[in-house]
Amino acid sequence: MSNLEVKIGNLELKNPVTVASGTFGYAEEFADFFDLNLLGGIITKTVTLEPRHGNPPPRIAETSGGMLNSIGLPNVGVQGFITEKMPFLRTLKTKVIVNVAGKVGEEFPEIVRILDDVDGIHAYELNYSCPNVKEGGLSFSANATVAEKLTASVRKATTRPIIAKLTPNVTSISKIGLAVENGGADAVSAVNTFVGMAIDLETKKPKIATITAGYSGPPIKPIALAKVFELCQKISIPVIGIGGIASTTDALEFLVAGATAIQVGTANFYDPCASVKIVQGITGYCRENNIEKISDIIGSLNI
Amino acid sequence: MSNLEVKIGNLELKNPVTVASGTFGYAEEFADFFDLNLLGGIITKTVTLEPRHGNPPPRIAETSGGMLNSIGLPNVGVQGFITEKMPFLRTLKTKVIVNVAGKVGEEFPEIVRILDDVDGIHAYELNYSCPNVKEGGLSFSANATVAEKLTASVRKATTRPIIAKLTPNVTSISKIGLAVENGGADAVSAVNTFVGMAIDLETKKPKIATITAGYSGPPIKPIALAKVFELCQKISIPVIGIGGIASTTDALEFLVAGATAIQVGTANFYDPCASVKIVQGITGYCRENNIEKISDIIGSLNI
Amino acid sequence: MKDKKRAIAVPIQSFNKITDEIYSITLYDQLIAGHAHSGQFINVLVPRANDILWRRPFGIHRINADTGTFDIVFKVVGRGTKALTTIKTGDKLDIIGPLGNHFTCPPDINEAIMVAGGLGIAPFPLFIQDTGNKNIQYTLFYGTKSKNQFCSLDFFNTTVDNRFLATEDGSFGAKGFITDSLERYLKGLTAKDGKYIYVCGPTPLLARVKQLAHRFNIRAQVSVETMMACGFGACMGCPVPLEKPAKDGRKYLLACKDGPVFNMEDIVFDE
Amino acid sequence: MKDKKRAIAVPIQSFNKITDEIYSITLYDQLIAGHAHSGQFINVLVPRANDILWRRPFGIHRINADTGTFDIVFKVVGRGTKALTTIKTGDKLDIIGPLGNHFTCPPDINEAIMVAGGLGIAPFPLFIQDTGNKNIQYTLFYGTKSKNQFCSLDFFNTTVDNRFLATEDGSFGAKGFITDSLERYLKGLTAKDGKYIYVCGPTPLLARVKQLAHRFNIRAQVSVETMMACGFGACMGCPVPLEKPAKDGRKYLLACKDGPVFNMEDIVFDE
Ligand SMILES: Cc1cc2nc3c(=O)[nH]c(=O)nc-3n(C[C@H](O)[C@H](O)[C@H](O)COP(=O)(O)OP(=O)(O)OC[C@H]3O[C@@H](n4cnc5c(N)ncnc54)[C@H](O)[C@@H]3O)c2cc1C
Ligand SMILES: Cc1cc2nc3c(=O)[nH]c(=O)nc-3n(C[C@H](O)[C@H](O)[C@H](O)COP(=O)(O)OP(=O)(O)OC[C@H]3O[C@@H](n4cnc5c(N)ncnc54)[C@H](O)[C@@H]3O)c2cc1C
Ligand SMILES: Cc1cc2nc3c(=O)[nH]c(=O)nc-3n(C[C@H](O)[C@H](O)[C@H](O)COP(=O)(O)O)c2cc1C
Ligand SMILES: Cc1cc2nc3c(=O)[nH]c(=O)nc-3n(C[C@H](O)[C@H](O)[C@H](O)COP(=O)(O)O)c2cc1C
Ligand code: FES
Ligand code: FES
Repeated sequence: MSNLEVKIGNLELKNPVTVASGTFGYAEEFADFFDLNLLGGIITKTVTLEPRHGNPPPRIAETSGGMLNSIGLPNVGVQGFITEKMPFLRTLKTKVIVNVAGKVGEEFPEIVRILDDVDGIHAYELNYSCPNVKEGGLSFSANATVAEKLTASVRKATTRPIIAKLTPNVTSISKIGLAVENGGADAVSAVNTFVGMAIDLETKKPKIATITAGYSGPPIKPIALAKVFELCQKISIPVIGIGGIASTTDALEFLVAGATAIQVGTANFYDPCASVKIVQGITGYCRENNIEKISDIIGSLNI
Repeated sequence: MSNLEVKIGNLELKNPVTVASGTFGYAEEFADFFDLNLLGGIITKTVTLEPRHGNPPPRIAETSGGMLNSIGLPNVGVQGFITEKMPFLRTLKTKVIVNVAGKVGEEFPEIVRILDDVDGIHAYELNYSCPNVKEGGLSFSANATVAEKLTASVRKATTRPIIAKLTPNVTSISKIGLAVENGGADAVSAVNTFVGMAIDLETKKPKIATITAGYSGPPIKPIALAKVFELCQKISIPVIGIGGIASTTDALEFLVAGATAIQVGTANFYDPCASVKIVQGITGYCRENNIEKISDIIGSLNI
Repeated sequence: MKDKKRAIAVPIQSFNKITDEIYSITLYDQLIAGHAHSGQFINVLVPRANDILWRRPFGIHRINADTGTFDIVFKVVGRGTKALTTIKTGDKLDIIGPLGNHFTCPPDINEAIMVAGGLGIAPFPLFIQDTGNKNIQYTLFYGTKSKNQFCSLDFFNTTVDNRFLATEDGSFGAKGFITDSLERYLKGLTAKDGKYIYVCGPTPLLARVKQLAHRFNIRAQVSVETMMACGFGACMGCPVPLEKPAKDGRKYLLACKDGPVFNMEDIVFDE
Repeated sequence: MKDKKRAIAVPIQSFNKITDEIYSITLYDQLIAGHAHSGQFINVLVPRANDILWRRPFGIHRINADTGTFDIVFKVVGRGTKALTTIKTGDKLDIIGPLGNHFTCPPDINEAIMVAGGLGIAPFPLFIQDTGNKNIQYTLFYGTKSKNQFCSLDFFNTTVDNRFLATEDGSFGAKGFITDSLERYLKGLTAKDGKYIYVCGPTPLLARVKQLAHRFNIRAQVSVETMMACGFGACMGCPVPLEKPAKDGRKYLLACKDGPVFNMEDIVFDE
């Protein structure tokens, strides 16, 4: 058996396959489908300080091969999360990464401080980049100074690893990556969704209530891969690749480009076993190609 | 018959359907397939001051529903263009828009000055945004100040309409749009290709020789539409919509979002008649919906 | 029933065009055939043509516990349902299910007034199968656009007590909306105790039935349709707005998880 | 021949699996059947499954001028060719063609040495049909991975004078690369005047044949394969690097427009 372990800062994952925030609920939604402990890690739906209802419908639309969403981060709030969601998450034998977002910058360290007293959480992913909330959202990771300060403030709030999740909707993602690295992030994850839009010709209305929305799925893969590659070339902390990953080949492409781990997102919706199939696929690939350890693949791009 | 005429500055197009630079050659390549005069306008492959060979192979790769290209602007140079390509273009009874690019900023007005003496050219599209050339390329439209100055310099070189073609690979496309508006552009066209990448797992090599490349086709449509919508909301000059347009519905979505005209790109490759089918489709749509003039559709988004 | 969720490839026992643009599929799955209830649905991975991303949800139409099979019926409305017509008997279909909650009968019910618009007919045969052992009078209101859009009429011939059919173009049954027939019927009702409306169909029909149920003060359950990216509570893409916040404070419930069946009075139709 | 380009839906006269993963399609099109030459190709819009964007190019294999039909042969190698196996006799296939240039015979030719690797066999039946009226001796070198990968052997049985077959696994013909057989043959040749090599196949084979042609000083024409987004000169995505700049200064020619047939000595293989 090849060694599939990877390290994100001092967070050890048994394999590089994790699942993207907002596409895997709080893991319990997938527990019936497969043994969750086979995954490298689980990233929760975004948790905010106060409970949120989310956006009005329609929240989702299917496009050619991909989808738009503007869910608006509905969640039970950090206290509800601790009492309602953590008990199940704590039973898992895989790494639990809690994705958090603040309406304003100060809420990020505040939520992290509250969660820091809770057992069974292995790291935080900071959602700097949701395009679907009026407050803050995108702006946290579209500006390097803001992103750096925010990261530094969270860094002070916890010793657990922090992963800054970056938006792709910027001129230079590596500038933001460098900023959060300077701010003390242990890793970055990239990318969140792209700002996209679709129109229903019959009604002349946008297909999503908030007009623009987040675009995800296989169609974003080539752009996401280029962003991840750019980050891997320019920053020193690990990069977790996200964006349209639906197959073992997709996942391996991100690893070859330099990503230390990956997240499966939209694919979970139509194939709830997509993530575990990729774990199996990577295992098989390593066996067939006599790859002793997955780190031999990471960044092995032949250029 | 509905009136399909649209105006781009003082350039009148008989209908809003044109074809995107680099996807339609110099029109002659498509002359056998249909009557080119049915189109609203034709935009040529980019012309540069000196002839260019273009990039080494592989230059193209197919992705899930889309494609990557790094052609590298091969062309015969502006003098070659005038002698070899213009004679045919001049025979057309549709608007001929010549797409130009400079290696350095000063070349833009220089090429335009040379072309300004040539008959049969109705407007210029300034390719500020090719991601596939080492020199300049992207940088011309990733920075508002540069884009404004460049546009102003071309403005001084010609009285013909100038259309600035913008890259989508920026944090705020409308900032660049405003800049070129201030610089004197008559219109903007958006978007050029997205920076993307694909890897051949067997060889671990990038599928395109230049590593990253330009991503186009149906998968980019939702992002392109959001960018075009953003531009239409923020700038006063007309916007020509580009990105993944392959059907009448696609084209109408861009018009509803506020685009004054559209360009059909990648779709020309697999369906050389895609553009003329869209002209027919829009004609039919207007007839069936009793739309007297196409301007009633433009910007009719119901929000 | 709290089902364990499963993604499973089930054999296609038969696949038939039953009427204009409407098809039925018989699938072999003992669990669903043995346990599913009316209103529950399956989420189908359609053949990966036409750049389709999501599964497509279809209600469980009818079950045959003896053969371990169940039926779905669907209408071709877009690229997913079009792709679904390329399946073949003998192939397997990748489904997730049974999903969602189901219609329920209160103990005091004496008449079930079923209202179906178009493919909204889907849950009602199973509804009758589910509840047929009770002493209930079944009244069916079933409207479609045109004559050749009805399905499972045979089934209802032998199982319902009263049947009202309507077509928008008047080619069969009453001409007009089925809710007009319903309104006349409700007007004529003398006693309302024990009457219960069950409805499934396009949103305008649901909104109209909601008004009628309110006006005539008859309780109603509704099976709603929304876009669904997952069907099992993971994407939160299928919110159904509530008239007033739920006990836990929620302004929206999820169609796939908390529904698709809701008490009519609880939810808002956006029309 | 300078053809007018056309995108046209042509009837599928027959569609057959001819051997392991290899299929042939007979298409009805009088223009191509009447005028096409060996090396020319058609660009096929495959059924729009599996998120395919581009057409797929296939060489014209054989024509039947009497029936107005022509054949292509293809091997399933990826998603496009896989989707192509779902076509049915009687359907129409949307093609662009004939495209590209073709093999040519110099007046002094007395022996055509055809070298094919795998599906590189595609142009050679038509090559013989094209040139059969001349006084040429035909020698065929044809290699594949394995026994069940040959096609059109019947045709060659009656049309070529000399035939050398090889398989990489040795299951049929000589074991090894067909270029080894070619090398032995070229070594044995006494006179080289009037001999001409025509080659089509995977790039490593082409590169090897280029070396041999050079070493034995025999002229060669090659039909190349590149990725093609359009097939008719619009995308500039199919450059073929030249050994030295063309007369007009170009460093690259286009496979679809200037090719797919080139003089072997003019072009560079990147291996
Ligand atoms: C719980 C549930 C049960 C259903 N049961 C049945 C059934 O038994 N029989 C049946 O024929 N249909 C049923 N539907 C509707 C069916 O899912 C849609 O008709 C189908 O998904 C359309 O797919 P498409 O790709 O052909 O359409 P698309 O091309 O995706 O869209 C065509 C039209 O259908 C609408 N649509 C697409 N997806 C959905 C969806 N998930 N829900 C509602 N509308 C949608 C779109 O808004 C659009 O107007 C059900 C829907 C739900 C949510
Ligand atoms: C002028 C020309 C004539 C051809 N004639 C024939 C023929 O007669 N019979 C036949 O079986 N094949 C022929 N080919 C090759 C054929 O076009 C490819 O096998 C086919 O396009 C692969 O499509 P796919 O979607 O199945 O493969 P993909 O899934 O797209 O790719 C699978 C593999 O095929 C390679 N490939 C894909 N497209 C091409 C292409 N356009 N050219 C070369 N390699 C490609 C890819 O690099 C990859 O390794 C020809 C190619 C050209 C350029
Ligand atoms: C329906 C949906 C909900 C999402 N919710 C969140 C979220 O709550 N927090 C977050 O950080 N990202 C969220 N995302 C973004 C994903 O985590 C991921 O970054 C993005 O979808 C790109 O990956 P993919 O193409 O594999 O889906 C959401 C995405 C989707 C499609
Ligand atoms: C093969 C190819 C070549 C292109 N060449 C040029 C070019 O020379 N100049 C230019 O301004 N844009 C060029 N483009 C960009 C297109 O004009 C267009 O902006 C882009 O492809 C997005 O539209 P689409 O999705 O409809 O193709 C090229 C695109 C492709 C696919
Ligand atoms: S469809 Fe995904 S949560 Fe309901
Ligand atoms: S394939 Fe497009 S130019 Fe050759």
